[in-house]
Amino acid sequence: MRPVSSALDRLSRFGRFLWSGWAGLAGLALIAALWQAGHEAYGDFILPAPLDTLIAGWRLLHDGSAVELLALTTRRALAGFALCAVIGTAAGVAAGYSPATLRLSRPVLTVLMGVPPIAWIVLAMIWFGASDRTVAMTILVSTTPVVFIGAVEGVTTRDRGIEDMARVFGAGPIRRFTHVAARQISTQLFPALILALGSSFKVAIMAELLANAGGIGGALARARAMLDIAEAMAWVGLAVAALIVVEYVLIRPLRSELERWRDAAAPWGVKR
Amino acid sequence: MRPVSSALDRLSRFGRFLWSGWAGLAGLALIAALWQAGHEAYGDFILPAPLDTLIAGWRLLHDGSAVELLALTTRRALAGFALCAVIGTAAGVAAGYSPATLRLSRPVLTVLMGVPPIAWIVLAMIWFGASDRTVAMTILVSTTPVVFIGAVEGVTTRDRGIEDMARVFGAGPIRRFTHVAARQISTQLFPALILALGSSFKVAIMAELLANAGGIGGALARARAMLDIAEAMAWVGLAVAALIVVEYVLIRPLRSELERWRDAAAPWGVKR
Amino acid sequence: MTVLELQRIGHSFFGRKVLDAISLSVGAGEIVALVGPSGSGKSTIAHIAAGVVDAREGRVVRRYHRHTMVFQDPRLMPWATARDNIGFPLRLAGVRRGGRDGAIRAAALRAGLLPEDLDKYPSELSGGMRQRTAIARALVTDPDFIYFDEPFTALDVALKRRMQDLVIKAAASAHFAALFITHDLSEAIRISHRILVLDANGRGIAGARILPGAPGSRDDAAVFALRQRFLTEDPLFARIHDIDERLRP
Amino acid sequence: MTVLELQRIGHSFFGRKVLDAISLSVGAGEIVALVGPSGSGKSTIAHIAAGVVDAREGRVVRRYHRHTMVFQDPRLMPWATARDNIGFPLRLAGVRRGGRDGAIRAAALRAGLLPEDLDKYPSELSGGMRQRTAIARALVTDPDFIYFDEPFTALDVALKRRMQDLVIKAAASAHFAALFITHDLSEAIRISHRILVLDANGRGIAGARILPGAPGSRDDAAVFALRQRFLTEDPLFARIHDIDERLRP
Amino acid sequence: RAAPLARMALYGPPAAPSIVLAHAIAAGMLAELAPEVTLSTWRTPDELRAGLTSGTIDLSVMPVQVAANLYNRGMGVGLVNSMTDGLLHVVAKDGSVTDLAGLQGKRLAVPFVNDTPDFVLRALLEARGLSDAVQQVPVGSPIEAAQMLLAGQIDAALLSEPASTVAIMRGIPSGRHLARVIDLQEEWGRQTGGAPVLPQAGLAATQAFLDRGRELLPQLQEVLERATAAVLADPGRAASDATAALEMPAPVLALSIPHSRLVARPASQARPAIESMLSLMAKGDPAIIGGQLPDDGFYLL
Ligand SMILES: Nc1ncnc2c1ncn2[C@@H]1O[C@H](COP(=O)(O)OP(=O)(O)OP(=O)(O)O)[C@@H](O)[C@H]1O
Ligand SMILES: Nc1ncnc2c1ncn2[C@@H]1O[C@H](COP(=O)(O)OP(=O)(O)OP(=O)(O)O)[C@@H](O)[C@H]1O
Ligand SMILES: [Mg+2]
Ligand SMILES: [Mg+2]
Repeated sequence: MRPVSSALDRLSRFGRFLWSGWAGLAGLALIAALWQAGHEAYGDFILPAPLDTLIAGWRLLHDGSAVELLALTTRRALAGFALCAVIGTAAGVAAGYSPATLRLSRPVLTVLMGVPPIAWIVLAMIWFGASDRTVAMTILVSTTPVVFIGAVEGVTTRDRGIEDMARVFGAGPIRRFTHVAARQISTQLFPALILALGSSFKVAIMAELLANAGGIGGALARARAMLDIAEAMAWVGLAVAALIVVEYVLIRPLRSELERWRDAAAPWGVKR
Repeated sequence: MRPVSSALDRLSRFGRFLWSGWAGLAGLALIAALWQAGHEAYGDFILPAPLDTLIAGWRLLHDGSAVELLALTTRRALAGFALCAVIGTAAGVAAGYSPATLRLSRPVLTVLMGVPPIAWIVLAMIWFGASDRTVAMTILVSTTPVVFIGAVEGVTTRDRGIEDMARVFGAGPIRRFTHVAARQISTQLFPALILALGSSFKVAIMAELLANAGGIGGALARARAMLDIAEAMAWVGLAVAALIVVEYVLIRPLRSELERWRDAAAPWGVKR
Repeated sequence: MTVLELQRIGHSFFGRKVLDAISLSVGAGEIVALVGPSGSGKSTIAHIAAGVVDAREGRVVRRYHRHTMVFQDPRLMPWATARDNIGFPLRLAGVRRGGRDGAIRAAALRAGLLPEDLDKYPSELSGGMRQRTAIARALVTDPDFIYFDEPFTALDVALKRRMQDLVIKAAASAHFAALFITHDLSEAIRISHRILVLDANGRGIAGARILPGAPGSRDDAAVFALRQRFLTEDPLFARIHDIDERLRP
Repeated sequence: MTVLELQRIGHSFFGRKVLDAISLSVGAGEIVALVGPSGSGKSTIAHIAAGVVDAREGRVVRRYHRHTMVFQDPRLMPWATARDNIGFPLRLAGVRRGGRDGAIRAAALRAGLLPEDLDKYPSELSGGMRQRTAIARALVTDPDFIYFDEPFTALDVALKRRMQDLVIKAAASAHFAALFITHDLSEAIRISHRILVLDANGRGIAGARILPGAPGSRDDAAVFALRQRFLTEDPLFARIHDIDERLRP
Repeated sequence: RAAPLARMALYGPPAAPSIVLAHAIAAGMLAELAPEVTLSTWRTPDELRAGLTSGTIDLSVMPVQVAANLYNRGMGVGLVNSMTDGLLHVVAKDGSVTDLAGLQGKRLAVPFVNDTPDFVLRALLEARGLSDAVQQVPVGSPIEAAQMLLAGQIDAALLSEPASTVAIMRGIPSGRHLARVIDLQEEWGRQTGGAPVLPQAGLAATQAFLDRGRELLPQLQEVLERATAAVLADPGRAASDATAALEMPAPVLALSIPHSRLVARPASQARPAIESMLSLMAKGDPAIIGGQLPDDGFYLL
């Protein structure tokens, strides 16, 4: 009986997921409508029609290298994201547990947050040339603060009572962390990761553009230089589509699995 | 007796604040050391010595317009930040309370997060020219997602039990929000606001640079055109200094006031 | 005159029925004790009556002026000191900061909280002190109806007796009426006018017993005797008393 | 043989002394009840003995193998179902998922939780069900020492009696020893070998009373009689009984 | 003849002067200097900076002002030649404007802040007393200027090749007939009473190259002169040689070549024109060229 009910539960959550996808489409339609309005006000050269952009995107996908470029940029964005997720989480958790580290790292954080990327990108280009690693480092520098702060908040606002319980039941510091704290931290960490993922794509494109490192950023720069705004928009659109795919395949399901209990706590009918 | 003890308490928190400032200086010293190492490896042209930068900054502050430019950029960053704080919080809270809104706004959010600013900046320039408002809009677009997500998480992860309590004691929806929920939301909102503030400065500079709108971004562009890297760094440094001042004057004290109770919950000796 | 009336209340969580056809009423100045097995739906009844949860069936009629509640868990605001937690209803009622202090002190004292504990945050309070804070919060606005959901479980013998006396006295002078949920039969017998027994599955009120004499008039021995009689002889209480019958469905 | 020994324990929070010179010991298979006014430091003693809090003075000697605890608040993990909460100690002990189920069911049944409640999250449980989950969690690994911090406050008469019997029986067969904190004198009398009374300000153990006969051998009337005698005649219990003496410092 | 080098890394922005390099490579003209010659484009000054520091650049086409600044900062960069006499035009709707005076009351988009075009335009407008009459709209980049021009948001834009070619090309299908209405070089010549020469960009050699192959410079210059002539003679062919390296379609490049005033004038020969341009720029703030006019050492040939 239990596996059945759990399968049913999962099914219903999948249904809700689809439904939320549907609502998401409505949101996209809203964006498209605004876009169309903008297009009609300013014309092709400022904001090409959504449909033209779609067609341009379709064409790009069909004649050749778009898929490769998309894969390249996605890989770079994901590599940078993975790096920043790992480093940001590790550093944030460390800082959360050790106030001294936190105090020491705060100005570093402020510098990372407040210094515009053009101040770093030269360094990255010297170290790594126009390569994947330049993009990864740029992503690292600009998105780590988000993850770091998420992890720090997760650690500092966790419920210590439950950890004390775990200690009484024989959990050492490591298992207290893995079995109890990690779960609580994830609540604050996931929104930060979603943000970081979104920024990763954006920053990857910007870094490719600034460092002349190919990928979608390069293609975007080329399209812009040719004043082919529809194509430029199409590239941006493709990148956003890749982001949405990654987000909904990678992060959301994991998160909704982890946050299942919140559904139970929500009053009747306010499921999401 | 109570005012005395509360004054003492505040004094001790101020002392800790100073102490954390001290640790912050240590963090800055760490950055300076790394910087110096980078300088020694790559020379003036890529990374001028921290001291040279400091001197350049000092010079800028003393002969004339730096203070004005700094004020201009700070004003713009703060205006953009205020906008994004207000709009992000309002939208996030609304979306947190209404799942339908949340579902509808998620793709909008993804688009805001994933689309690089070069795709917007023309629009901003058409609408507002190279003015404060272009900068503000760029900030709004790039930092609202942070605040929005913070507010949504604050609303959805709040403890409903306390709100039910407030309802029993006669609080309507508005006072339930202002007296109970707002306080809980602020826990998640503040880290987001701190992030948004940091990004606001960064984005303000980038927007000034891209849209050619004067301020520190303009000065930075000029220094870069002249290949005066020390001066460029000095401008960045001044902006970061302004950010630190704003953060520690505006947001941190407010937050530490709101989060006072956490000190009490922390086990002995782990005050921060 | 009845000040609270529940009419055929039914409720379900996620489609699982937990309450069905619950009807009860509380008169002015009356203390009604509600007992029943754990998980039978007592708290849900209180929440419905107090308007925290909207019942899916039936009607709630409230004829009192202002109610408060002592929840089963203290539900204190972790970010506020005991003082501010107790003062919360006053703040909601629009009393200025300066004007609250006297009422807070008085309520705290009635609930057995020392002034020195008022500046502590909930995480610094012991379990009983948290409960006392919640009790003080329910008393501070002088309500005319109080929902008590197992309010004195964490209190020591003396405090519990003191709080019971407070409830008895206030009800006697018609300060307030109360719906009093408890597992402690002796407590129910000591303070209430009437005991309602909830069906083990929330399917209606299984029965009621009106207690002889006024609350407070029964001494410890009488309470104990009555309790023993209820538990051993009265069929109404058999279901509460006999666990194994419940565990075998 | 003593399995737990506290030697001149002292503790303070933020410089405020709450415990001083606490010495006590628990023998194998012995149930020691610890009573004392609310806020006197009982929970703190249990936390120190169980290693949650490090005492600032004194020494704790533990000679048992494995302890568990029923905390004053349930301390369930909100993200885990009742089943997973109960199974948590097994998970810590490295028992595989499949192997846990039998033990979880057994412990839940002993604590009076129905199998259908095992898939609920804590927020879906009633107060008493949460407490039962916490009890089941403390029982699931068959520990040889259990700290009970007012464990049965939210249970109904039948469940409380059942749980008390469980403790009595387990201690009688030397399954475990226990430090049992309670405000319910009758409960203390019913299940323990020895009652320790904590000083109202945590300044040492005010005194101890060894109870006649084995736990479980005393029937309700005897328990009631003893309770009345303690409260009215024994000077040791006067401080617990007499609230007004405490409120006037 | 000096000994050839093993490798030579050429860099340039995606503009007409780089086409000459691309054509020289494609035609094998540089094989006698080094068997392996590569051409890469840079789009931002940061790339140039990074390349100079990491030593990957041997020779690069760059703005003369940047080269002078680098030289004055002791970066060891010297100028081989000037490769264009100017690429600047004001682009507007065909027939709407004919000369600077015609810009009165119009909205003119000016990208390249703190760059040669900005200074030249400002000087020209000032000389005619038009500074206040023309509404200058600062924009971030030529792309945005072209976008706004095509969208009708502004009346005219100061553009350089190949952006002006692209803008004009793009305008045709949508019925906007744009044209290069003002040739800034001509205006400049009229203003200074000299030739219409604005030596905006030239080939600069880095210290890394000079250390190894300074003797090759005359040979290189000779090759570039030949290549320039070949490019001007057959823009189509040169464009198709450059299309890969510059990542721009050949037709655009081919159309852009005739308007780019390509030359290969040895640095010292171009010195007067260069100095008059640099002194104009330095008038506001000498730091833009690194403090002063570069001395003899800057002019390598
Ligand atoms: N984390 C803490 N920080 C500061 N003070 C604390 C903390 N925990 C407990 N105290 C104080 O220590 C004293 C003893 O608390 P404790 O919880 O041990 O009491 P208790 O005997 O268990 O009371 P109760 O019967 O009400 O549960 C109280 O005065 C309380 O205010
Ligand atoms: N938020 C909720 N979601 C789902 N089920 C709930 C929720 N709250 C209560 N229940 C279920 O409703 C039933 C009654 O719960 P309730 O809290 O009213 O019991 P109770 O009589 O107060 O028990 P106790 O004496 O243990 O406090 C229980 O079976 C419980 O599992
Ligand atoms: Mg209940
Ligand atoms: Mg306690």
